[in-house]
Amino acid sequence: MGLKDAIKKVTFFEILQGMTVTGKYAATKKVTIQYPKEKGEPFPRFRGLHALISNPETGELNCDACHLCETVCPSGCITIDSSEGPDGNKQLDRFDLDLARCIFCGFCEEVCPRAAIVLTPVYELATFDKNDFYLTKEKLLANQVNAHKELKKR
Amino acid sequence: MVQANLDELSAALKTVQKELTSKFGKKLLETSTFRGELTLVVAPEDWIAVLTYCRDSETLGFDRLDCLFGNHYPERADQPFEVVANLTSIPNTTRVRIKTRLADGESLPTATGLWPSAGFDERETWEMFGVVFDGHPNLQRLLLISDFQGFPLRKDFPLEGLVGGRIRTDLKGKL
Amino acid sequence: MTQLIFLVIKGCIVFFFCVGLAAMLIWGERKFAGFMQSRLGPNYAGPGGVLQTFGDLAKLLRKEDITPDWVDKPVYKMAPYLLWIPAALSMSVIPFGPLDAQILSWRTDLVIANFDAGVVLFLAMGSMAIYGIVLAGWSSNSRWSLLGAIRSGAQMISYELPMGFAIVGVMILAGSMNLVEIVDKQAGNFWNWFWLPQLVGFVIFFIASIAELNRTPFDLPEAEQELVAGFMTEYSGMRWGIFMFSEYVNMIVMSAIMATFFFGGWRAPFEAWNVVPGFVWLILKIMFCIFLYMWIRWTIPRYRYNQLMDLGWKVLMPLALVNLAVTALVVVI
Amino acid sequence: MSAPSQDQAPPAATTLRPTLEELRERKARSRQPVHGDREVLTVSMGPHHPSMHGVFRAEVDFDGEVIVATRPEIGNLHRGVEKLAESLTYHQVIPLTDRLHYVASFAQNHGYCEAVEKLIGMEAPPRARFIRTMAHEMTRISNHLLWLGIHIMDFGAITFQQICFREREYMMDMFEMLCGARLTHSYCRIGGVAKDLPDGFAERMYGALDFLPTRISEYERLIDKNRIFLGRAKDVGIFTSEDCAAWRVTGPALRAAGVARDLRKDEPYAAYPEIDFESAVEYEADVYARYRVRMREMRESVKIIRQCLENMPEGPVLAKDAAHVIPEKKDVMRSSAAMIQDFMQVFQGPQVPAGEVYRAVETPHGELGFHVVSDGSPKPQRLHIATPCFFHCQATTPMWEGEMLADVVGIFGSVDVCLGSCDR
Repeated sequence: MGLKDAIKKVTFFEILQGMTVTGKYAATKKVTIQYPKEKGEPFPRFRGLHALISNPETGELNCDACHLCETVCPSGCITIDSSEGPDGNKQLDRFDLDLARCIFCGFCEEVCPRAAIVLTPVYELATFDKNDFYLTKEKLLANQVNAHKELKKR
Repeated sequence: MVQANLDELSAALKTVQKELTSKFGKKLLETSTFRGELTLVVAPEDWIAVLTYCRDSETLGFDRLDCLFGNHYPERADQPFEVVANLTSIPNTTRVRIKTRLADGESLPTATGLWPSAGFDERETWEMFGVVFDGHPNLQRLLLISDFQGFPLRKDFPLEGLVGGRIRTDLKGKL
Repeated sequence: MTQLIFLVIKGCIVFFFCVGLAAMLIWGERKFAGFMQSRLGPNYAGPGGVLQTFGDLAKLLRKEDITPDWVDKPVYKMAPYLLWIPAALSMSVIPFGPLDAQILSWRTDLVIANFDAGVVLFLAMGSMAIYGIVLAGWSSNSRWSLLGAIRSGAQMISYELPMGFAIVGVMILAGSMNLVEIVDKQAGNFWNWFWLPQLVGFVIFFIASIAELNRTPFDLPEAEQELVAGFMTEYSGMRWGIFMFSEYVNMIVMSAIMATFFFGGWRAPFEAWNVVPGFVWLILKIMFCIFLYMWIRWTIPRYRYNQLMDLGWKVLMPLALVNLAVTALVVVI
Repeated sequence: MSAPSQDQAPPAATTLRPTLEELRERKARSRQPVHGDREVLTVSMGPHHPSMHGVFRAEVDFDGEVIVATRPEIGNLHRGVEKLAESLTYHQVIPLTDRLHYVASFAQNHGYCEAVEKLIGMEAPPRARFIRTMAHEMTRISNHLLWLGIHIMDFGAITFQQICFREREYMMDMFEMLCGARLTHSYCRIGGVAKDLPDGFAERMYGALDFLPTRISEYERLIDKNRIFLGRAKDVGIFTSEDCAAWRVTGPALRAAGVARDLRKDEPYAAYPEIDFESAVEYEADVYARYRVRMREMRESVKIIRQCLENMPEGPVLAKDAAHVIPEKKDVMRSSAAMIQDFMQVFQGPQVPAGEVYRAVETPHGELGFHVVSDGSPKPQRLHIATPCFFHCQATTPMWEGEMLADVVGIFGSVDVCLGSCDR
């Protein structure tokens, strides 16, 4: 051990060095987001609460009831019932999504050929009532106001 | 089963194949290759001998057991269970797969003497498939609760439903 | 009679000062830790979160005080108080102003107890605090608590000795065991204080005091990475709160002692600044020491048990003895 | 004093490399003697122990403060992933692999997709391979940052954890930008990755690459030379290369024992063959060496990400393979062929050949192997996941014996264990 090392040892050099680092952090700007008061802005691709998209002009649902999302869902949280509509096309009777089962993998959005189901950047999903996790077609349709503006880009 | 096509093996694996064939010959029941991987099937009684040779041979040098696990083929009536060991050689960067097929209720000698890391693997294989490893120091349930009923990774074990386990009330006050 | 009334008043002031400062320190430490970790710390209760401690207090009082079945109940319940009352008692010998000071039309000594064995009282009371920890750990009948108590016992004994020897150096320089006289001997500017002639002693005292306070890097009795919460594993509710609280009271006492021994007590750093009342300087010095404790706590890791013992017996103890011998020689010559 | 960086790989240290015999002897010396005949104190470390990693439980016998014996117990987080995978198509298993190791979930996605691609015999397009490499290294950085913070906290320095989380948060933001999720990415796909890089990703990433090395130097200033940390970490938990082979301890713990085993080099995958990097190897085999390996790996990862971004080829991110790949959404919306492919993949699943493959990748915590057995159906006949953490948990027994109570969590943390990955 050289003299330099000995001096460093006696003067607690490396401990003081570490203390300067923490001391510096104490004086610098903080990085916290004060969550309920200010909210982080998710990126456009964020996979949050689901929404069903309808045509803005006609109000008609984009969904064709093709059951792709129901089939691809790894956790089986989507339930779709369909029947033949008056015009001979398939019509969507029921579109239920159990948010408590959903794992937010985004597969439903990815396989949908009509861009009917999307994941919005809404991330505040906590609720006091478990029934709120059961999203019916109406609730999902109402969620489309949250859908990101640049939906097409995704 | 895919037939052995030794051409797709790398040079190092060809040496491995040659060496093991010359050493064990007829004891290797089946040799197959797939995507450049060598798979050898041995009888349960040769299991330890082959693994020991793989580990101790200078040229092979399979010094690590990458994983050991079971598989269940209900369609094979006589030998439905399979135990697979993936061996790795760190210096040679080669891999080989040794398999053995077992009848229901047949047991296999433990490999914990060769690689202690087989301990957890064999416990898992036992609890998931019911394959008993003779001489294992601590053959108990590993991932499931200790009084779980049934062997969940067998194909006849249902995916859903309340089978196998139950909430433990018997241990109240003992833990 | 007036002196008796004054004694009561002084005692109350010092006691409530300790309690109040400890409450603020709990908030302060959390805030300071938050700052060092690039976050804000508690900031909801009151401006900047200053009322956080009182919120915590309300929560702790409302919580159920769980007493496990298997504990030794009387000892278990008594232990938290044993930890901090003796320590708080040693505040009585700390002078916070000159003797025979004039306050309005009365004259009084600005120290609660002015007697010759002040140092001995401090050492004795410091040793008493160990009983709180050991009894808490022992009576909990839990394995973690027991390990914490054992560690604590060994640690306190090992560090009491270098600490005592470090103080003896100061006593030789001052020629007295009376804290009032020790402060008087440090009259003058800050280079006249004892930290300069007793630099080694001061470092030993500082390290040993961290160990006595059970703070990082010597917080082995309650090391949560090893012993869950050490001696207070089984405690909950307000009894646990008292343990937490007593840590800060002990810290204030230890800082006050350190200020008295090495930083001139209530004296200003420069002779001319003595127009500011003594207790202000004392509080500033206490806060400075506490600040150091906090900074160290939130920066460095913890010693292992055997390393702690090695440090105490093989490094600090011989160093303290050498320091004592050198001091004695210099004083005699 | 500047921190020793990767570039100055100390030549002096190479001459001081301890041999295996020296390490064995050092190991024997560093451990306390274990007396079998004494009365022991048995405690339950975990799962409710505040600083035990995850829900690991070990019954530990102490003689005083020295560990006499340990009996590790796992399974508190068992979710039956292997059983579940047998009921899902190859595509649907990808989100399950996320949840194996939720700190480095992209590495799990990647390993699984590499295994299935090997089974199919396909290869991802070049751009996808570069994105995978980059995302894998991002995972490595974020995992090591979390590890570092927690590991130093295991030794009692609490501030460190918060500081490391700050940088990790940045990497998680990058992942959120890239794939939409912060923890469970589900980003890799069979035949490529889910989405191309978003606009402005490269600029943000370069920003991170610029400040990360300085931050790493800062961590080193804080802890690297600290006498208490050195005392706690040096010659503690020595686990030699032969122990590592016997107990299948892999990853940084193996490289810290002087074995230059790195699957990124030994069995190259993704874009690693085209990238210039070196794997960090240390020779002391103790907790401190593992710490050094990870610090160096973080710097290497920064270099790899930079190379990936600079050399990123243009092109599709998903292979044009109608039999195995779910097409990209924008194609599905435009062409009917892609739409049919979409329907076929979802309703029928990929057309994989019968056979079995084993593919291992170098995840941040060790070698993660996927053994996929296929009987020709779109669902795996058997998926065995050989996770490093499973074996690391098992290796606690030989690692802890003779060490002291204070180092239990520290040694356990030094091999980097995630119980989600262990219990599967």
